[in-house]
Amino acid sequence: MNLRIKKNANSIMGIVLTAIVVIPAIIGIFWTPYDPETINGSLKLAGASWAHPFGCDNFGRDILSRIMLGSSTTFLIGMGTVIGGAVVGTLVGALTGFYGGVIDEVLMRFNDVMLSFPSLLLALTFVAIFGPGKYRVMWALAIAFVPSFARIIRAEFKRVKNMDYVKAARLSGASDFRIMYVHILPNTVKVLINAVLIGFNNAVLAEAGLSFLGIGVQPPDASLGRMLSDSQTYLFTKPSYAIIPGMAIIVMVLGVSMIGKEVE
Amino acid sequence: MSDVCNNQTRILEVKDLFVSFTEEKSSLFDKKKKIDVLNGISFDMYEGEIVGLVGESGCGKSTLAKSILGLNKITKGDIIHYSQYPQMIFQDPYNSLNPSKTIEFILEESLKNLTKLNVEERRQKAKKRLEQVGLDDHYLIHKPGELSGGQRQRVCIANALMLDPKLLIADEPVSALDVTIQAQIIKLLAGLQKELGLSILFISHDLRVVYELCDRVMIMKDGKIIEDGTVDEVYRNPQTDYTKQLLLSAGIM
Amino acid sequence: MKILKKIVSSILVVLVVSTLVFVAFSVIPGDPAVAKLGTMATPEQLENLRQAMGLTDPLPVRYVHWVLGVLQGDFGTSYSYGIPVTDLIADKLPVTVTMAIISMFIMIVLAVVLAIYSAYHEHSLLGRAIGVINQVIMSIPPFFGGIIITLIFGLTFKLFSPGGYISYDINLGKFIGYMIWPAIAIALPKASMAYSLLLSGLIGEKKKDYVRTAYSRGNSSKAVFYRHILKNACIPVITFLGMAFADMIAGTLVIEQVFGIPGLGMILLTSIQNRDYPVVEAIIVCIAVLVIFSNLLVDILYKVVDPRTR
Amino acid sequence: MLHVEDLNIEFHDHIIPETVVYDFDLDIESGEIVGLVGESGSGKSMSALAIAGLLNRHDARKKGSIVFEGIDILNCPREILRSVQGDKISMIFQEPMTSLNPVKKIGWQVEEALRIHTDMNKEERKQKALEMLKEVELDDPERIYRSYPHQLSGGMRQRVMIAAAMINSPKLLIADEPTTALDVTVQAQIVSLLKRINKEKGTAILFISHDLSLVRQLCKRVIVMKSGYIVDSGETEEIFSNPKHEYTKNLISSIPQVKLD
Repeated sequence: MNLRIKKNANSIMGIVLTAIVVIPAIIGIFWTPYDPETINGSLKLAGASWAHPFGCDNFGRDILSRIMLGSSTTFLIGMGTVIGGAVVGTLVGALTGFYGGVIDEVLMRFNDVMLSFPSLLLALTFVAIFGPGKYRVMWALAIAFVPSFARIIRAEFKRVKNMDYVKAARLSGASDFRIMYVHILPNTVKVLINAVLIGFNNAVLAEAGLSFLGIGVQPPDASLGRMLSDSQTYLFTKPSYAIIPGMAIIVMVLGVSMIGKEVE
Repeated sequence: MSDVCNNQTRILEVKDLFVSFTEEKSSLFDKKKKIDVLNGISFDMYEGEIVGLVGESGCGKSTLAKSILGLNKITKGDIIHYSQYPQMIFQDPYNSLNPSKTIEFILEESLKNLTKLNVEERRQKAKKRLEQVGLDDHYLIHKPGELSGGQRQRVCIANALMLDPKLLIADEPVSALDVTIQAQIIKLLAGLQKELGLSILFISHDLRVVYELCDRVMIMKDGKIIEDGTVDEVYRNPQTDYTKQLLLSAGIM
Repeated sequence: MKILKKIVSSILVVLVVSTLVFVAFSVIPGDPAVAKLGTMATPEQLENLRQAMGLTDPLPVRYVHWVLGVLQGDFGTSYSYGIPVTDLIADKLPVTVTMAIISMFIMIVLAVVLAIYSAYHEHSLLGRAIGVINQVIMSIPPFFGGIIITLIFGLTFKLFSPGGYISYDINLGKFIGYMIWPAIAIALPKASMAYSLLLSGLIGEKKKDYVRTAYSRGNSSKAVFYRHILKNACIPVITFLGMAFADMIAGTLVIEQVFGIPGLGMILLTSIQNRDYPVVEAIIVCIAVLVIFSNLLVDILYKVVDPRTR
Repeated sequence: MLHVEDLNIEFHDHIIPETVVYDFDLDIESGEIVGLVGESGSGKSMSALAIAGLLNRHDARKKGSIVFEGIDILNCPREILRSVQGDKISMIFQEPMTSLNPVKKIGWQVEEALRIHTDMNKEERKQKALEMLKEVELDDPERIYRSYPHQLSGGMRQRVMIAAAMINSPKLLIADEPTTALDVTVQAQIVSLLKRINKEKGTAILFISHDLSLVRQLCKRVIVMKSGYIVDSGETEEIFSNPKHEYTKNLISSIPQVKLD
């Protein structure tokens, strides 16, 4: 009876959770309460206070400011990766799904190989090739994500292509481009949005993983994964140093996946 | 072959048509399997006639329909159209209308692509066609999801008529519908055929419906036409065992 | 017959992967000789080293050498460690595989038990609670899960001592006892995915026509569940198992850092940072083989469970 | 044998409760074939499922009574209901493609009702199943016994469904559009098979269909449903020659007539 209300509650919850991390992240691009780089020996591992609500790290830097900056790096890399991967993947998937043929077959075999590989390892390999750094990680992840987008969109195009309404459109004299763009693409939007949301989450987790390993985002850029790896040494003395960036990742990913469930 | 229509104008000629599909490979090493669907189909259609095409599932009747309209590749043979823009009505009204577009967009699509009519002229024509299939023009703003099966099939018929075709291919247009709706759609098709002088290739598995609507009937089995004649001729005096069996099963003989 | 084909195509895939990896690492900028000797080395020293490392040969020749070597189990010599790559990774591989297998086991047990419970008690409070908790767990990155496990079970409850890794050739029991913790960290998010997949399979199958048929014959709901639904609901999960295993192998590389386990991940990291490509190539090829082998197993399992694919 | 009175079925899974069957009455004597006709959404399948005791969705409310040989199908404990299902009442369905479990062998599925309701041993069950497969005119029962559903055609699967349903010689067979998904020639074969089973075993059949002409071939008595209500019922020929309700008339006139003189 209150199925609809419950469903809405789920998506509102998702939006709220996402906003908790994303809004500070977006603010963090332009402004942070303190300079996230300023080292202050007297505040080393300081506890929470009014001035520093999350305390300070091992160099005495304000954790809140670093979380804001780190979230914004993670968020931007996630967005960049997903946009790059989705645009190229949709293009490849649409063309191969629509036209089929030899190119489709070869590309999809290649795709299968890429996909049978764990995405984190793929990203690691690309980072090994490109080298670390904010933008290189984004590139590496975007390339690593193209195959999964291509596969999803290809399957959708293949499915919709065989619908009778597409045949009817063909009989109405629509060109290939018009069929793809006007008749097929709008009917794949739901799947595409879902793939983008899942892709965003995977990108966030992959970036955090790479930075945690020290081969992702490099200092002076802050990143949630990097903070986690720095915090490990002080796990016993200052567990909140590890928990806060970890929670930021979880809340962001959880929020987006709740929104994604709604789209489904 | 029947010669009842020889004094009329031909609208479609199908000559020795072969179609085979290759099964999609499941792995890189599978050999492509070839499946013959149509094995040498030849027939003519003339202006103003309704031809029934009867056969059981898998006999290739849908493939024949699509091949005639160039919707799949043919292996061998000729298909000659003597009219412009032949159209098709599909079996499942639930997947023959684009769910993300309004009825108006769907109806005007062909006019946008193939004519120079302006916005107002297009809308007028869409309204007129809708009216002809028994729907009033407030349906223009609806999306297919808001319509019933019978209403959708009416929209499909209107859509098929937008370019003023002379030849219509109807692939089991009523088998997904309830009996009473079926009767309405059949009546509608018969009326439109008279009004617009259409030729209709009516594909069906239901010999009774074919009897009611069609002048001529072709019986199809395993990708071949095994019988072709006027409905009365064929029903009264079937030449093949298969046709007899079909008539018996339908409780006609 | 089909299995044989699958094996052949798996071998081809390994070949393609290794070629791509080799070519990629050969064409990227950066000179291993410089990396090894440092920027202070004289041109002659560098030239001699390049010759000694076989870097002056054309790419196809180097590739053929490399493949022939790999086929004999020789991945070349590490630039930075100066010892054969095979020796370097041989005793680390069991660590990775053990961890992945343990976490696979944990994942399957957790997912199956909880999904069956939830499917049975779809509308109960606990069933719903599991659903909510599940969504949260799915969002935990394994390395953070590892940190939390270290904090709670290692530092607070002292169920294990963080960093106290014991190699399998010293004490197998203690080795496995230690490995369970990182395995849990890897298994948790995957288990929650497997759980949702299995649960939606179970709930979806409940509505199928054959279930109605089964009831019409007088089956109890328990019999319908275990004799009819369960096997059908497992089919989509089997595909997931292959992917999950691959991800878990990758997950071990990261989680090693959290638990201080000297495995493949540590070597891979230092090699990436040192541009020690023979080692990176070898590890990637090894993991590719593992992944492809596990996919092959999944395919066989699939054929056993689903007669339609035979 | 079967007495249904005042059956009302409501669903509560939407905000507004939705009634799908109103005041449904039906009597079936043993050995009789009764047709239940209506279009999609008329409530005919819901009524049939209720009679078979298969309407157990927890948001369906049922009122009235369904009494089969003294057993109150609507209100009896589940154990008693189960002892009737597959033994005295059996059911076959519209989609033979999906009504069989795809991962179990045909033999296992045909024998299922024996396993549940009798204490036959493995060998006896197999013999009985093979006998039934032969009975429904399937060639090479041994091979079919070992097959999986996807290896059979639609007509064969429906025969398998009939074999499984008839294995305990039930008193009542409920057939929910059993021929709709099949080709015309196969349809006729299944109808004549049902006729033969009815004659030889004396099994009463409740035949649900949207096809009046098919019902005319098979059933002595027919009930016509529309939007949840029974609008007409009586002897089939009587209904055809003298339909009382407007809807029945409409339905009959919708059947294309073939008049070959």
